Amino acid sequence: MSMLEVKDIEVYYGDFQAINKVSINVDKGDVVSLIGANGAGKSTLINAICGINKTRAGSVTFLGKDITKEKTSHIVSLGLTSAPEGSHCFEKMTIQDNLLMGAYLCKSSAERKQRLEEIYELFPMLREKAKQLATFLSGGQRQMLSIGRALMTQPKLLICDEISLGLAPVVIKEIYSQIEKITQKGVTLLIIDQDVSRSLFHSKYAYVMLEGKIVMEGKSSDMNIDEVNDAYFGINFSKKE
Amino acid sequence: MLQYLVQGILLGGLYAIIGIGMSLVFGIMRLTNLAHGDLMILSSYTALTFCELLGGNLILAAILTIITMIIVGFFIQGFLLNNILDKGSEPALLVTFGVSVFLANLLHKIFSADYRGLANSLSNTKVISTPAVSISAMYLFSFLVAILLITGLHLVMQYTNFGRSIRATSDNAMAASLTGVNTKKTYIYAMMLSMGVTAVSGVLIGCTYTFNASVGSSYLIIAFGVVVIGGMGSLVGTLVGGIVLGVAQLLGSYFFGSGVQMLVAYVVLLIVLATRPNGLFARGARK
Amino acid sequence: MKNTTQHLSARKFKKVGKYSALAIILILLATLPLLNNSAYLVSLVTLIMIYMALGQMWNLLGGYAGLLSLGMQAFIGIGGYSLAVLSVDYGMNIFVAVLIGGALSVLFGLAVSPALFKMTGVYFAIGTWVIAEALMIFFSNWSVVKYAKGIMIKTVYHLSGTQIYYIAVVLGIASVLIVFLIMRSKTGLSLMAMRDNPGAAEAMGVKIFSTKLKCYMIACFITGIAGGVMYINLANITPSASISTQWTIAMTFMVIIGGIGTMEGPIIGSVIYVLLTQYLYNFPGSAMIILGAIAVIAIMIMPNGIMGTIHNKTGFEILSPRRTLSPSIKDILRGSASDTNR
Amino acid sequence: MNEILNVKEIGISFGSNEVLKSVNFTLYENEVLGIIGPNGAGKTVLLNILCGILSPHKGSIVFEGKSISKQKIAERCRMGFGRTFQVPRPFEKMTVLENIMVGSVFGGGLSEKLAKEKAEEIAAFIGLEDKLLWFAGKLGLLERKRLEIGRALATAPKVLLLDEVGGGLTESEVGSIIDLVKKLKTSGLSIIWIEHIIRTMLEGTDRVLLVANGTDVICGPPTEVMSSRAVREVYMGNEGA
Repeated sequence: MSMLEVKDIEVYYGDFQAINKVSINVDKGDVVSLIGANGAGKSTLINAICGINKTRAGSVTFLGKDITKEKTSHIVSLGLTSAPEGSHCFEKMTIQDNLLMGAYLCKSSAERKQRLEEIYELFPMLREKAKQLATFLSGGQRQMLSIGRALMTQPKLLICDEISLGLAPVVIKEIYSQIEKITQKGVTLLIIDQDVSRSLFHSKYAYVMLEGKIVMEGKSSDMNIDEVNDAYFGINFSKKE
Repeated sequence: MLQYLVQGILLGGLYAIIGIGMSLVFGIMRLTNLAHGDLMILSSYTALTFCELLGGNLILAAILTIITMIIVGFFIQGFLLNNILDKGSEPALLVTFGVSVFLANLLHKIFSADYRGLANSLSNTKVISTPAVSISAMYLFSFLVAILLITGLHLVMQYTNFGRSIRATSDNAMAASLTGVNTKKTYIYAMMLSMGVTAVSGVLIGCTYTFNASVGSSYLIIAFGVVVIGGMGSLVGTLVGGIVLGVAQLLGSYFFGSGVQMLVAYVVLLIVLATRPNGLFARGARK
Repeated sequence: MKNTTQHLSARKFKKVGKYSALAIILILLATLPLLNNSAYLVSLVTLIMIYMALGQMWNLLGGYAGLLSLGMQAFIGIGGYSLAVLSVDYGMNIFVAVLIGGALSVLFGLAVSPALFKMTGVYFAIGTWVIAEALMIFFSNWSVVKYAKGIMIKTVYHLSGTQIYYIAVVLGIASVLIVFLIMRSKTGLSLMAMRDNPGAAEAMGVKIFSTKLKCYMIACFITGIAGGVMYINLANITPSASISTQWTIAMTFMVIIGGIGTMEGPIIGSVIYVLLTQYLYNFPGSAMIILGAIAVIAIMIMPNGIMGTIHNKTGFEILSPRRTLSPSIKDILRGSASDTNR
Repeated sequence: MNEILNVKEIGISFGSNEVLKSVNFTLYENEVLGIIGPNGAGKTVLLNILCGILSPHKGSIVFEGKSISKQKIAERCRMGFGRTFQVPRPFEKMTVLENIMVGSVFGGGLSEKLAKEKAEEIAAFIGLEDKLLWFAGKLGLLERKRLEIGRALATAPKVLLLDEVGGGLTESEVGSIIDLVKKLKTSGLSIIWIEHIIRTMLEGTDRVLLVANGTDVICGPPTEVMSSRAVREVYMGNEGA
């Protein structure tokens, strides 16, 4: 069953077209990855889906509802959110407050506490630093906090933006191992990563973006890494070698 | 000397309340509300009007004033500022300047230039009356209200869902919206909160001093001074800022005469502005 | 080829039209008191000219240099009091007194600039304002300026309305000319660049700080002189009226309505402001209320002001700071245009 | 070849986030040095350090044998650093001619008259001569990128810093940017070029430097670097290598 359906959307910054007729589809329970180089338009696409960037054409449907023109806060309440890259933590708030913000829409304080416990179990490091300000976290810890905060909204579909951005390989491995646990809880995932082979390995379906367009898509297991490389960089450079 | 010092500290409490409203708005939307002083005087006049209508029931009048100002805050943010904040900080700043001119002159037209005051029993009562120190109950009351307000707001900001959403929005509006916060609405709530506090400061000022339509701008400078000295957006800092200004003003009055007391306060403010533009207590500001 | 020449001749025609329009305006201004013996009109244009000078200076700071000042009234006070004290108490010639007022304004500006230029944005705005308020309190307690009760400037009583008119016209035109010349100079190039993108300007070698300071000094000087001329016209000065936020309100209003960051903005703004306040004079007490409301509405619907909006839509400018192409490249372009047409 | 710029052990952190740990490289006269690295590796930060917008917390920058660590932005520009911005920042309400003149007057130190002639020359060089009197705000993206290069050239740089001048352009437009950079090289400039479009790096540079995890990983001829194990590891993840 299709959970998120993006159809032919176009996004402009002024006169500059950042996203050109992009369509993607995410099925319930899947892990889908979106691959592309810096500047390919991945984050712009995510922000358009979440209602942060305005779309000029096309439609976004989530769980059968048209959310193209909806406010971000409403989209989150429907069960779709994104974990932005780690630099978007609430710097001047404690880790615990950052996480509790994720449960903003939850009115019961008992349930907020329960959700908090779940996140702490997933990322024990966050419990250790619960009373520290987010500004003192390292890059990998920020990434975990961002994902944890997004999970606090209890999303049906979670988008993880730039999940390995600037992180050391060990940390990336740790984050991906948590990602698996998250999917086991029944959360559908759309993962953005520059790390091609890793995202292919962890996902069921993949899209490759280049210069605002989807240039390649398919089942991750069927994808040939060299072909992805070519699509990723927009050249035939594997053949050149 | 001791008299001036104590009175300065207590006056600082009153100044802190004036500053809180401005600090809230600045903290969350990085906007300096140039109409802040006039909005405060608007609440003084509102309280005066309610008081006259209710036959002198100041407490009820104060409550009605707070409600009125909260509604005013809703309109100012919802209909004016929310529509202009996207266009950059300068247009929004100038809108508040326009509102300031509009309000000051509207009040002048309605209430004339005569100085008015809110009659109350506290301002004539002395809590301490010794040869060295004599303290008016009104000053002490204002100071206690300031402490109560600051503590209350601090608790709300730190420990409630609502307070967290305000802090989160001021920290990173985009990330806040991704947790389900409607940022435009949060701005409205913040302005309503700010106006509620401003109403309190307006009533207290009306009880402590006489006022007319043109004094709003000097209270704006005080509010700004309090916020700058205490550090923009910091609640506890506001109290310190208020006390620094209050003491500077009254010691100025002690040493140089009451005519130049504000001059001393302004000079202190200028020194802080030039040397520690992020406030005395700003932890190494980012960026 | 045809298109290009037509385009060029249309341009030339426009240019001639523009210059003749400017010449007509200047002649009209010079002969107005002779043509028309209505003292009212003369006094109206006098006010417009003084306000124009104030608006130009505020715009130079707020519109180009990125220095939003709410405290230029300090210099109006310094200018006005220089005239009053020097001419009344020391018997100085009023014109010399006004010029000294300008010089004192620069000195005061220099004295506060080390502190002021540590502040940015809204801090700068409020900092200038606090300085002005502090100066006002100081003047109210200073014997040399007769405390708060002010000074009757008897030395200007003998001047006729026409004489004051010419003084004001010289001031108004000079202020426009000065801004125009600045804009056509190297400094103007850096100012426009700073207005559009300070970061990029700095990366291209523009010295932001010294350019700002230069502008501030110029604005102090002219505002001080305009203050002197204002009080030649008003003839009675007090601290609270001369160092008053009313002036800042006027300057801000003119520039916002006319178009911030354009040379024509303050000119149009000053005409609108003076006419509007004169008209609203009939509704005592309501003038500033309406002015405030107009300002708020104008910013909401037209943040670039009248000239800014027109310019964004059409590229139209009366006083153009634009650089023209050098003849050699014009020839080359014309050559290549005709090549392609053939 | 003579050294023109030597960067040693440059490091910078934002809060606790150590973006650059220790970066070392040398730029030779009349050389095009490409810098690649994953998103967030700190390439633009490095450029901002070189032109004085950010000051590094450690390390030294030696330009023509002299340390320039203390010089401010405008001073460095006058010494011979020209740069472009990733997102073009034209002076929108000024004409193309005036935009370039700002560079030649203040960065190049020319009189207005000479500056104008130089600006016209540069406009012809970057192919904007027929739009000299256009307001820069009316230009399209490619033209803005060209103007960005033109303005940097007008400051008479010895070292030109290009920040993703090819980003967001179409295939053929990228080709024309590569040609432009080649033309610049023949005029004797030394160029540092950040780009994520690998094709530009292969075709347009003499050497390529890979920056990842806050350090310089590998530096050498473009084809050698591109086919190196290090690049595959950084971009494709460990599994891909």
